[in-house]
Amino acid sequence: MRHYKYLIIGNSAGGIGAAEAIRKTDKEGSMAIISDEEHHVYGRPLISYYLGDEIDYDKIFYRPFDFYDKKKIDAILGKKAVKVDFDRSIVTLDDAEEIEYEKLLLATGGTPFVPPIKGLDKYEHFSFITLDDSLKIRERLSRKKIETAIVLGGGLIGLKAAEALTMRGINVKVVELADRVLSPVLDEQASAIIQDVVESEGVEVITGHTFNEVVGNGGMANGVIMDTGVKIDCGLVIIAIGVRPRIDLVKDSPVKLNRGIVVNKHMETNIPNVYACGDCAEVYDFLSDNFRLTPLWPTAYVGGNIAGHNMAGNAKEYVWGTGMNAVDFFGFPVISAGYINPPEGQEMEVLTKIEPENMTYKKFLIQDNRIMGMIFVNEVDRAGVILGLMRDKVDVSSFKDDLLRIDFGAVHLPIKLREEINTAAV
Amino acid sequence: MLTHLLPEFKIIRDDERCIRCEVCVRQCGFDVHSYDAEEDMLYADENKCVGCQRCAVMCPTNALTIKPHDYEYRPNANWSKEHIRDLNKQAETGGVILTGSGNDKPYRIYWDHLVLNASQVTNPSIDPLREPMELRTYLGRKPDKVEFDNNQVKVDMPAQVMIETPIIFSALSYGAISYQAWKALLEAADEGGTLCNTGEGGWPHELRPGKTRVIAQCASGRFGVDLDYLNSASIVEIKIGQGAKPGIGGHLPGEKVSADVSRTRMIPEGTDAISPAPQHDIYSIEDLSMLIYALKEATHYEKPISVKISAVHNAPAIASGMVRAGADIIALDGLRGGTGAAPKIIRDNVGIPIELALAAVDQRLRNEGIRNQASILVAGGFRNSGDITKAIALGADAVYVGTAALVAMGCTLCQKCYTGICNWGICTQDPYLSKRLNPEIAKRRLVNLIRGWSLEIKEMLGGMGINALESLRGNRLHLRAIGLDQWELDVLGVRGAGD
Amino acid sequence: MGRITLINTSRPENDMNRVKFENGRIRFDADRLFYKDLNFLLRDVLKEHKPEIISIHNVYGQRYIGTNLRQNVKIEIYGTPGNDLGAFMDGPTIEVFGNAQDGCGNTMNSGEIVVHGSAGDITGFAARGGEIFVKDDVGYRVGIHMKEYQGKKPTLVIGGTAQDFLGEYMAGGTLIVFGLYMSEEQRHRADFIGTGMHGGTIYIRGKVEEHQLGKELGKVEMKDDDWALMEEYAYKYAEHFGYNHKQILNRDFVKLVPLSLRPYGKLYAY
Amino acid sequence: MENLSRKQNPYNDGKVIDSCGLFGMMSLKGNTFSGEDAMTAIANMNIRGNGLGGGLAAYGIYPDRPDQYALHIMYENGRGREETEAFLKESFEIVFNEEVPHRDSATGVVNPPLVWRYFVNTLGSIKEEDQDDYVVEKVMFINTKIHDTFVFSSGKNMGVFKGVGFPENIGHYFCLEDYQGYLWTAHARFPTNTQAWWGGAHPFSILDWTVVHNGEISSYGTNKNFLEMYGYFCTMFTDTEVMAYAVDLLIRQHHLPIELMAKVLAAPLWSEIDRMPEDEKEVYTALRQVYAGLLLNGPFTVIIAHQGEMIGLGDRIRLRPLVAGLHKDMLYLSSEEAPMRLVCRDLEYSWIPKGGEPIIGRLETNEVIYQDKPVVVGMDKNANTSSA
Amino acid sequence: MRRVIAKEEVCIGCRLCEIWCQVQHSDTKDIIKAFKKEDKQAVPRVHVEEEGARSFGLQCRNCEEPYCVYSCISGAMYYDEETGTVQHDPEKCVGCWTCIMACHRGAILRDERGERVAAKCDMCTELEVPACVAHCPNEALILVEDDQEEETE
Repeated sequence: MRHYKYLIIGNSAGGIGAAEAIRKTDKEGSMAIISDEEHHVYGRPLISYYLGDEIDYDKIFYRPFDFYDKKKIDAILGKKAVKVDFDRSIVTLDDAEEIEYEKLLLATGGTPFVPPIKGLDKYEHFSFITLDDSLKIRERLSRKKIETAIVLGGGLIGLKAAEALTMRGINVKVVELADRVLSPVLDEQASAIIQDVVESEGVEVITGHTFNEVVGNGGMANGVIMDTGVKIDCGLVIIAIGVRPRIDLVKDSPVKLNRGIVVNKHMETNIPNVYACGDCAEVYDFLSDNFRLTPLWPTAYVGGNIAGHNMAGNAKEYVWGTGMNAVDFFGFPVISAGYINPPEGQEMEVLTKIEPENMTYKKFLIQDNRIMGMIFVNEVDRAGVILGLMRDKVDVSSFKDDLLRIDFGAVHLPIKLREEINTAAV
Repeated sequence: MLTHLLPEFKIIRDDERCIRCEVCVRQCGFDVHSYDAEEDMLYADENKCVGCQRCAVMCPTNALTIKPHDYEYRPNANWSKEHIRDLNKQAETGGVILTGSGNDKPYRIYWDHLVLNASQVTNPSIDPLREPMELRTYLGRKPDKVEFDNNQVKVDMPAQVMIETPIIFSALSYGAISYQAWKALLEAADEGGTLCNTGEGGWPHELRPGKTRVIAQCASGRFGVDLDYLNSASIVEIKIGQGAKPGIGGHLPGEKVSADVSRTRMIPEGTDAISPAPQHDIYSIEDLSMLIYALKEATHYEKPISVKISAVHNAPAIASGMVRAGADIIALDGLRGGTGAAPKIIRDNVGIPIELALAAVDQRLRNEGIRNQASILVAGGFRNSGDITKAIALGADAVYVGTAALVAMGCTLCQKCYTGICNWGICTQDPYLSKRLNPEIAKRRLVNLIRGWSLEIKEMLGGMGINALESLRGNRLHLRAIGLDQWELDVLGVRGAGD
Repeated sequence: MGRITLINTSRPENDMNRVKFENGRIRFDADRLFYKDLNFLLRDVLKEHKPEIISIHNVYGQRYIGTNLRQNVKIEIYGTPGNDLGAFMDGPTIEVFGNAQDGCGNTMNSGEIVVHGSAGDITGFAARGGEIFVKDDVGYRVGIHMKEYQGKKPTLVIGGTAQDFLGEYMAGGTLIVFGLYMSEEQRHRADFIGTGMHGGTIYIRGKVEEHQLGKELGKVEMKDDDWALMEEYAYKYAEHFGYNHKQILNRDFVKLVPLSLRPYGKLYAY
Repeated sequence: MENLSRKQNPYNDGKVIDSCGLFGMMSLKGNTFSGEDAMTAIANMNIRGNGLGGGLAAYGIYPDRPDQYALHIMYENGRGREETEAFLKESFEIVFNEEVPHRDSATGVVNPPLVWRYFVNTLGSIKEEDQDDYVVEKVMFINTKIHDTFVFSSGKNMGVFKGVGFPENIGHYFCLEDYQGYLWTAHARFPTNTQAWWGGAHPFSILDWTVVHNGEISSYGTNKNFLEMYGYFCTMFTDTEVMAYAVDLLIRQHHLPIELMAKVLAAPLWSEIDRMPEDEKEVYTALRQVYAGLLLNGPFTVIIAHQGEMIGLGDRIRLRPLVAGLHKDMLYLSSEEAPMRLVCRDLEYSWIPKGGEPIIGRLETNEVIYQDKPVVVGMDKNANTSSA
Repeated sequence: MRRVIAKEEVCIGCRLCEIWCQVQHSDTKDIIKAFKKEDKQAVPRVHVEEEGARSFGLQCRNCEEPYCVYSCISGAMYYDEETGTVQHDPEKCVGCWTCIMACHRGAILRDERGERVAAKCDMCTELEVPACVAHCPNEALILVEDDQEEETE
């Protein structure tokens, strides 16, 4: 039986983050990464760039091909972990191999949510989560010229998919049940700007609606029936409503679950030596000071990193994460983090500045002199400074008036913070 | 109103080399350079140029040459360009013409007419690289004798301050010069084993801990003068006059009285800091004595009290009186002494050269048998270690250097100190400009200056076969003069070369 | 030759016979004592005994009393202290039962000087803090170059009148002249009041002609807070000298303030 | 003294700079008293001097010989005395002469010369109104021509006693406690440069005029030139000398009243004159125009005395101190207040005179003339009687 | 670990660091050619942040916890173990700006002149002293080399 000091299930941001952290301290301890995907580790958000032909296939890979060797990691790829025996510290793979571990990291990620829509069982449709999804769509596009595609979901994944398909000359219609795109990550104003941007690039956005049925011919979809009853013709259907934690592996185990795997700030589950991170876990959110799902690449990596440090014996806490998104549509950048609108029942000061002619928009939510949320549209330089202020819970009262400046940056911070920025290693 | 003033400097920009980086634009505090984005050209307003050379030094491609403008009026031996310029300026403003830095007029520089001796055959020169060479000097009043009685040495030794080299930084006040420049002087004095002088600008509190190598000035404005200040210093100096502007007070304009300057001088922010011409508690020699002893009382008789005067006609008599009034140190500041701001007419026309004043004062004090009762510091345009060595031979205990220190820090003697704008960050309180002077770098340059000059002084001493500075002090036999008239030789107490 | 020892002869010898302890106070006889010896002895006594009050008697012209005594002590002086009384002083309270000479409160930093009589020229010169009360007249150039900084703000109260150059170059603080011994028609003596003044306030009770004022200052109306301030100092004055303070407020005051923080801004050709 | 210039001014400075403490006291009723109080008072200010010069002048001290000129002469050697006495015999009728009594035991005096006094009458051929000029001329002769001899006092019924040392040492040396005078002035000198000599001390005198002076006049060169135009020879290179001659010119020769003389030396400012009534304006304008060269510019305080009068005067912007005090018939003038109080513990008034305003004590009228009435100092019992 | 730190109290806002950075990253490495001859001008990776009299050159400070590396979705931002520096591979960058969001110093800016990639200081690892440090006229940029972060234990 193979035995690893460190066993990581999941070969994406969280898993790699952990592996790299472990290797900072423990250069030799045996380590393996298990993934049911066969691919060398790749940048999951890059699948849209690949789909859109914006990057070559080899650029999608997140680390050099000698990564596992150099880090002395056994990559057990294309095999799925199907069972964990926490008493014996053994993971069983889908080929029945049992692998013993000393420390286990569950970085199983998310799984796409596909709603029960009529016809989906009969006609071809795609999710947009994995490299395989991207490869399949590319393969589909290469086989037959498609003029119109329908993307269900006006969130980040849906719009990135729509962008990619548009880049390939396809007419894309995005169907979003909410009354605006990107509603979880942007406010009304920012949503409207982004909707303008994607529409001006040729994407048709249909908000406030969904479709009830996929129709097709011989397994191939050729249209959808909208909730209005109208049929829209299309050659491709992509379902991109969202992801849910992929926790089937531990569903009936002693691992404590909520919506995702429950962890503490050290990324430990309730089982000793078992850690979890990334989309499958409910991780700490410094802003709300509680644990919740933040299915994002940076938080997954950093969470994994913290898990890795703890697994290697360095007690570290994960306090960096909150909801945060940096994304670019057709060369139009947007960054947001934290609250986008004051949550129900909470008083927050809202600072906004909009310049319609430049399509720039800035917004800050402030509570008790602390920034609780930000949105940067089009002008995103130095947005990280704000995230840093949010994370460090900095009292911004002394420079609040400067926040909305287009060039707001480190130079506007109080001296102590500037000194940290200019000289500290952290 | 049309100004009749023509530009003083010409700006030549080599367009082949200009990369439009705009460093010149950003570095000129006088707003001479500007960039025209439409034309992608750099332009210069020569009327504003003061010739400080900052842009030329900073230009990364050496594309700039700044030189005196070559406009000419009809040649006239009486009415020079400068006279015409000054006349126009006054016709246009009705004001007193100000200037900065020391006298730039061609009064005779006696240092350049004095030569030093060297040992040959009859006595050996000394190799300062190998052999001990002492520059240590004690400043302060010396008792007339050491009494020895019954195995007890009785001595009423007044306060003494030791310096490792006879080069002291002149009074340059924080306020006139930037905080950075002052800090550099303070730290360089500390590191160089010498002293710096506060001028009348006070001594920032945060720069006091651990530092004592300071001459704290008590001048007519009494800025920043309190018991802490006086007792933190090594020497307290009463400033009566300054070589660049004998008999004249000073105004630090309100706009230079920043929050920090105000804290240090302990005066309200933004108001003029006026230093009256006289100290209003000193109208007479016995009043000077009163202030000297007030300061001695305030410092428990633990600090030598220096009195600084401009070198003027009666300097010997005045100096004698000062010693009798209780001054432990006589500081003389000559005709070529520097300043941040002085009426040009005063700077260029009042006072006497330091060489003559020094020789006369030293001689007078000796004649009266009181030379030992006070140390003599001299100031006023000392340019190199040769000047200093000659001053020691003429009778000085140590030398104040001001302008030389400023130049070491970057000053190019553009003489615009009084404007509050200094592109080198020295003579300004504008934070955008003052931070151009990195105190660390400036300190290093100053320490290098002291070191270099001290080494040279040792070389010269060695050549004369002297290994302790005190053996040169007042030793005019080691000086000879070239090209001077008899009256000058008489005043200097020096023989002509070959004589 | 045996071991050589060094003896420093500069320190005056203490004559403790001059110091007497009476009812918890210290009584100090300064008769014909040289000022240096007086001040050394005074410092020693204060350092050792830390009295709240010390009275010095037979003072005739000894200078610098109170200079460099940095503690809260009240010094009562009987006689005529010499010049520079309380020069550079930082802390003590001095009460003079007699007149003070020139330079009283010179460059004073904090503390209080109360003179039951007159004071000479340059009283309060360059003072930065503290309070000086003079019952009667003062000499020339009084309160010149007083300044203020943050919490430090000197106040000089003169019961009688002052002579020329009152408040010259004044850069801060408050100068009050009550003119108590003058009739309503009599004008104050001082000419060139506030020449070069660029900070602080001068209050003068009684008549001052326009030509007596320097060019750099102007009269402004007395406001309520000015009157409140006058009342405060009239009260303190009365406390010190046994005067009816309401009597002081029965006549008009002239309030003088600088016209500019930069009196000589236009003097130069830039 | 043939070598007076060199003696007085060994370094050949443009002038000799010194500064000082002053004291003067006078009984307006002519009551006489010893020099003790004046010595005590000036000694109290000896930090204003530096021990390189001190002296006193006393009036009314020779009541037995009131009509003879009393010449006090110092000899630095016997040759001077021989020459001088020969000259005196030619020029005067010497009524009496003696060495000025002194204490050899006195401390604090440096190299005392031989000091002799002669009570003389002018020769009968000299008209009464010319006698003063005659005496001046002879004194000048001795002081400039005869070796190592210096006449430092030449008035009637008065005398100057001075030398190198603190004034109380000098007074003690000359036994001044044994003299009775009604007017005493005293001086503690602070020369800035001279290798002190006895003749350089104050008071400076000519005839019965004496001057003690404090301060340095910046207008010295102008004043000297002006006086030389009127035939005075400034051999001492001191401000004091200039002052004495100026007083002599204005009062003895031009007959100005003392009050106006004061307005020449310490002239009112033009701005003050501009505010005067027309006739006064004309007077003061004329004084300034004619005697521009006698404006004493710069810091000074003087106490000028002559028989029956003591005058205190400071410069017009009062750059040097002077306080005045009154007690019964006594007028005090002093650089500082304390000495007055030291010798008169129950002084009634003291005040700070206005710059340029003379304080004149006058024997014949028993009055003190001064413009600013003094404030009752420190003891104003009536101040709070009328209450609101 | 090689880091460049900034001392704002002596930064004079001359922007020579930007200029020399650009030269260093130009093809010819000759200042005049870099600015006047090269068609595609290099982008300075240091930026002077300026507000009134306050300024400092801001470039990557090589954080101990490089969140830009952690956040990078493409692997373009990476920690180079050989030099101990955070490096950026523009070839791999897709211009998602996550690094900008992650950098709390605001040291990464968009390279708006060239491709849509982040402009990031490379510490001039091939030079003994980075160009910006070497040419800073006032020692406002300082090179710090400390070993505490060395990979070896």
